[in-house]
Amino acid sequence: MTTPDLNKPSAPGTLSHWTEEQGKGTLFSGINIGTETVNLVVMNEDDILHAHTEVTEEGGFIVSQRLLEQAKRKLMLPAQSRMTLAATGIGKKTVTFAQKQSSDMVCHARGALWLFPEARTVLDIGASGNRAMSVSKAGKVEKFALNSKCASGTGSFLWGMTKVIEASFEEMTSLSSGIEHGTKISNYCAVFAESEVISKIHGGEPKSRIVAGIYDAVVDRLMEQLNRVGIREEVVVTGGVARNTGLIRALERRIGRKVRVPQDPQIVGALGAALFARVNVGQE
Amino acid sequence: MIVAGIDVGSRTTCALFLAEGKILSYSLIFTGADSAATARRAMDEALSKVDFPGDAVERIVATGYGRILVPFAHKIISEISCHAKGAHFLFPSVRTVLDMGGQDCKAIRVDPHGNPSDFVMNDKCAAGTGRFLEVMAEALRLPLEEIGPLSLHSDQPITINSFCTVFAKAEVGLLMREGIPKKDILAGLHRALSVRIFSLLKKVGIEKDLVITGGIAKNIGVVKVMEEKIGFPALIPEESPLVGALGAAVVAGER
Amino acid sequence: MESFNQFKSIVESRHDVAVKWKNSTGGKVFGQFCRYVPEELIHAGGGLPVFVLGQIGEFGNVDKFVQENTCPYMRSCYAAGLAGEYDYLDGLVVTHACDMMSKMHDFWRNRTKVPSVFLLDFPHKINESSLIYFRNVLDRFRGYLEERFQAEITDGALKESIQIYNEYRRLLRDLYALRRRDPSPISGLEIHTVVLATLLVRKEVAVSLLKDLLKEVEERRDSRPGGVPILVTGTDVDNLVLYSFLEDCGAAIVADDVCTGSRYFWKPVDEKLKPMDALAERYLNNIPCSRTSPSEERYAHIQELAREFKAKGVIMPIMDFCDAHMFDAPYVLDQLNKNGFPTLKMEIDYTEGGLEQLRPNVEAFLEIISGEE
Amino acid sequence: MALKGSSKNLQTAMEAYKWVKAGYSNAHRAKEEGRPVAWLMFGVPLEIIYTMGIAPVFPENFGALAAAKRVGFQYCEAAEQEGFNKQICSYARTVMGLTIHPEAVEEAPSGGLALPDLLIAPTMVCDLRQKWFEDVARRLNVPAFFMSVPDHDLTWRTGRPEKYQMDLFISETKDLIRFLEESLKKKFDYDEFHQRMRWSNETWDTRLEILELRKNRPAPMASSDYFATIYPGMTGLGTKEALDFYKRMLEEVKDRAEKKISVVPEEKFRLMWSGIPMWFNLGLINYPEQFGGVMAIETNYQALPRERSNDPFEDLALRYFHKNASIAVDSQVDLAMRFAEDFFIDGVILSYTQSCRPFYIFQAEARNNLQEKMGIPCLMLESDMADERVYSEGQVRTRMDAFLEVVMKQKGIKE
Repeated sequence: MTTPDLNKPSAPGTLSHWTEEQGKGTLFSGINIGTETVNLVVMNEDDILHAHTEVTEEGGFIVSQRLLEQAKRKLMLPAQSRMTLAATGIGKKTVTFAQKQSSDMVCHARGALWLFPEARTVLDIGASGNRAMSVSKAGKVEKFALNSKCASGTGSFLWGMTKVIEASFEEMTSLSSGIEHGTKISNYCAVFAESEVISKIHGGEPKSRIVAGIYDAVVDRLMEQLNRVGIREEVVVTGGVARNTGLIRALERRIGRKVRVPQDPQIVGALGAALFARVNVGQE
Repeated sequence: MIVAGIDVGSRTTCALFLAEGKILSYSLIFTGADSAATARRAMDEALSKVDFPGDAVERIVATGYGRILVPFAHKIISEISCHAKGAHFLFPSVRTVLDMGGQDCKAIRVDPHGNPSDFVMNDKCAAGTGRFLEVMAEALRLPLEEIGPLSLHSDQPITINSFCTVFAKAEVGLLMREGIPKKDILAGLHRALSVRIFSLLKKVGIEKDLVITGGIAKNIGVVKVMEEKIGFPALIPEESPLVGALGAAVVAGER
Repeated sequence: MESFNQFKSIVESRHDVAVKWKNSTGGKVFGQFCRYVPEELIHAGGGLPVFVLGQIGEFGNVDKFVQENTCPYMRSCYAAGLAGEYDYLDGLVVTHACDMMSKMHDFWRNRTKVPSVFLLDFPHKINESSLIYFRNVLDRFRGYLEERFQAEITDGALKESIQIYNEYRRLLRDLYALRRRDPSPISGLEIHTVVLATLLVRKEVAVSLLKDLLKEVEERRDSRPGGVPILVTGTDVDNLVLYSFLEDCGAAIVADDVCTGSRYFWKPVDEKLKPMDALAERYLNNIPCSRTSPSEERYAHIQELAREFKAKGVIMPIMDFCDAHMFDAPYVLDQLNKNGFPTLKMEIDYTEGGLEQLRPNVEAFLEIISGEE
Repeated sequence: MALKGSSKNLQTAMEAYKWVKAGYSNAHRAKEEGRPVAWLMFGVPLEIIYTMGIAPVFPENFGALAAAKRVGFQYCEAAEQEGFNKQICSYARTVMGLTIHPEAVEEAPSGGLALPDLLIAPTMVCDLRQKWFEDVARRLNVPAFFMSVPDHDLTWRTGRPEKYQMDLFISETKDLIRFLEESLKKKFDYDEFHQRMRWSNETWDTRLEILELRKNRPAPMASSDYFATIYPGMTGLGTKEALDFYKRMLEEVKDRAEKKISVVPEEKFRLMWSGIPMWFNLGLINYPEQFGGVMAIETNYQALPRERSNDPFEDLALRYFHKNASIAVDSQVDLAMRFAEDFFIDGVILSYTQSCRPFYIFQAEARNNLQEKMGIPCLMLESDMADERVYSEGQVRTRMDAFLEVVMKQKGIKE
């Protein structure tokens, strides 16, 4: 799958080309204030120039200012250069100086569609909520489904498990590969599921089967949302949890088709916000 | 007569020797994958601190979630009976025991002989367990032992109504983004938790004296809120993590 | 907004209002949970029917008496009853509107100081024999009230009460009509404050207050804050927290189909029929709630409302453990979607924290249906 | 105590499963032969159904069956993915899951539910049953008949129901007959109906005799036998076969009572089970036996003494209104206390299903009353009747052990 690699600093060509004409161009930035991580994306009319992810407990106002300064330095911009900003995520309201605000669900759809124009089903696995969306060619969210108020099967469910299993996403993936039938995790409660897994480990259950079981449990919950919007090609999964390839494979097995995952699934929300900033400036 | 109690919990295992109403020695270790081996290890460690051989121990009673897996136990007893017995051994005046463990929370009514006459436990959801606070401490990036004292400095506690641990965590995250002081968030969390625990207590009826055991008993913040709610001071044993094993030993000593 | 504030203060000090009325008139106050109580009978006997309301997030020590896997709204009401907040009631009329509610009969009877509790059965099916049966139930209810009042309830008095109630219903529908205007001179939250207040006072009082309000609203210069027009349908909402939350998220509640909203007053009582027959007919055939069969009329009514009030979407609050509505939800939502109304189901647990958890969902929903893309 | 079936003491209890098999295969055969099949909620007068030659199917029972076969939760999952809330009755979720995925019928226990030509439910017990059949009627496009019946919470206190209450039940029953005659183009045979009423009343009396014998100490049978043998009584009322079954069961129980054949070698204490059992783990009912405890009685599905009438319609009404039909809080608490006394009970397990409310809401008060007024220890056991995903072995075991310790301490039993 080909998506812009956002870890590499954007190609000097693009950048210099842009700085030459900096008088004309306006930059668009989107910031996603999550509960644990903050993501920033800066772009011009047609390129992502800068993307940054940071785990921090800083206040939304301060962190977004700091990250914007940092971005400007990195992009060698004059401090006063114009840059429209849209905020999203649970803490979007704390970014009081943002011109625009947008709900993170819509932002994920927008971002996913920009990365994969063929995307028709977008699945965002958030920290405390999963959302499935079916999007039109025009990028309009037509249908969507959200998880119920129980947090089972959400991002934090899986993060919690990495601690219990004492394995990174990569290790979990390799552990579970080739396992047909995982151990049934019966507890809904994300927290009790952790203790259930602990006691299963104590009971001598092989970690490989447990991990597979955890994936099944998460996929079960994800299917509740996916079925409600109906799965259409192609399927894009966003949110940091999407980096867990093992989970993605398990999902693909269940729905019987391939799914697309961006290089940096965690920044898709911020990307969508940046695009939102662009759209609205365009309208003004 | 020397007797032993062993409490194989989901996280820690404790072995304890008792003779003529005196605790001779005890050990406290993490529960490993093999409960039987862990139990054996705990016994050996406790033995290493005393000068009598293992076969001097006349009766051994096991409790805790791994109790069925202790091969050398003469008898196995549930945690509830053991916590009642243990609390009664330390505080003969006890009538209500509140055990706030990491995975579950029990309220036990105790008769004058230290036998449980009624009990309730929380179900299905981790709200109201020690785990709740552990997760919140993580979210606040504070060591668990600090959150209790810190919360006492709050003069304007935040209301936190999400019971679900995961959502409460999200709520905490947002509050921090909004720059709310951690002490106020913590005070709010402790209130939210004590609401759950209090309704559990009321089911068995709160009778003086109340003994609080388990991990959360160490959290002065929660204890203070609980005492406010029940209207009298609670008794908290130094040996909080030993109470289960102690109770088992007491049972072993009976008859 | 002079008279609006009166409604507001009634809601805020509802217990005092009832007690003051009781002390000044020496009349009797009857509590009820649900709109299936033919209040005209209480009113005709000179009594004050008031809705028993819960308190969001307040459950007192109800857990000892009722398991946690039951309707949080009923549990909260019962908690208030146990705490003695409703000791001023002279009677409580419990309808068999849903399983939980009918069970409240024994609970309140056994553990609260309310001197009498009447269980008013309400048929689950609308047909001829149900009507005959319900007509008999009403006779028993009338008998119960006359015993409590120590006085006969005359048909004359009943006719008058019916007229007052019908006028009240008319006025509320006039008020609702204002929500069709764009911009609307009154917000959804305001409207529901008004409706809730009128559930707590004698209806002649409600009528005069409503008349003033309508005048004032007509003259309003400042148009209420706009928002994404939505219809609310679902479980009983006995408080303003949900409405203020929704409008805070950017919704404009243009209409509703809930028991403490439009369902309560939508249809008038036929003044041409004999009063008791008219009551039986009206209450059985008024907009049903989801536990009643057949349901087709209700489904149609919801879409009618959405169309009539130009809602862009429908939000469905489902109270935890509300069996009938939970089971209804998939079909109702599906039908609405098919007919071009995007929907959002909200699982509400009767706590503010529970609502806050849903804020991202609600905001996303409103953003999407607002078509701001 | 991993999930497992129960061990039974009665021969009839061990044979009872044949009844279940026969019930389902009979419905499937009827479907093939073009005879009418109806889905029924419990409470429909079966004498009428059998008189009309209808093959009955009981979705509620399928919920229990699927759970016992350890597949129920899969159907529940399927229903949840259609948007049905986890809090909804697990019987309903099980059947909706199967209704939504007819292809799953192949692996379904006993071939699943034969598709209905009619749906019939009385508006009693819970609101949900009505919504449930409304939904099935829409999905399968078959007519549903709802019997509008009075709230029996009202009548149990006064004993005999008032005329207007009887009238509603009777007129609705006659409506049902009319509805069946029209949809099946078949006359209702009143002679056969009367015969079936006689059988069902005899069956009722036989079950009463069995209940009486269970007061014996030691207990001649346990709840595991009872739950295994309710099927014929609930689904075969008004058939000769059901009557004969309970006559045989009566003989067996009588014989054991006379010979003092007990469930455990030495009966040390007696327990009462309140609530629908966890069908996926009936073995739990035997758990106390290793300590010398017997689950001696249970409060669900009991047929109790009631007034009779020679007019069959009035008789049906009286059966509907009889005391134990009421699920009012007070009547349920009252029954629990009466049984605890009559059957010499030392402890009560109040097993409640998180996905059901009307049937269980009395249990907290039952617990308060049994403990405070009678000093009988009680255990609230939260799980589910059919959704085994809600069952947590560790939690249940800890509670059971602690509870049994409390009971034995109170009885002064030394092990």
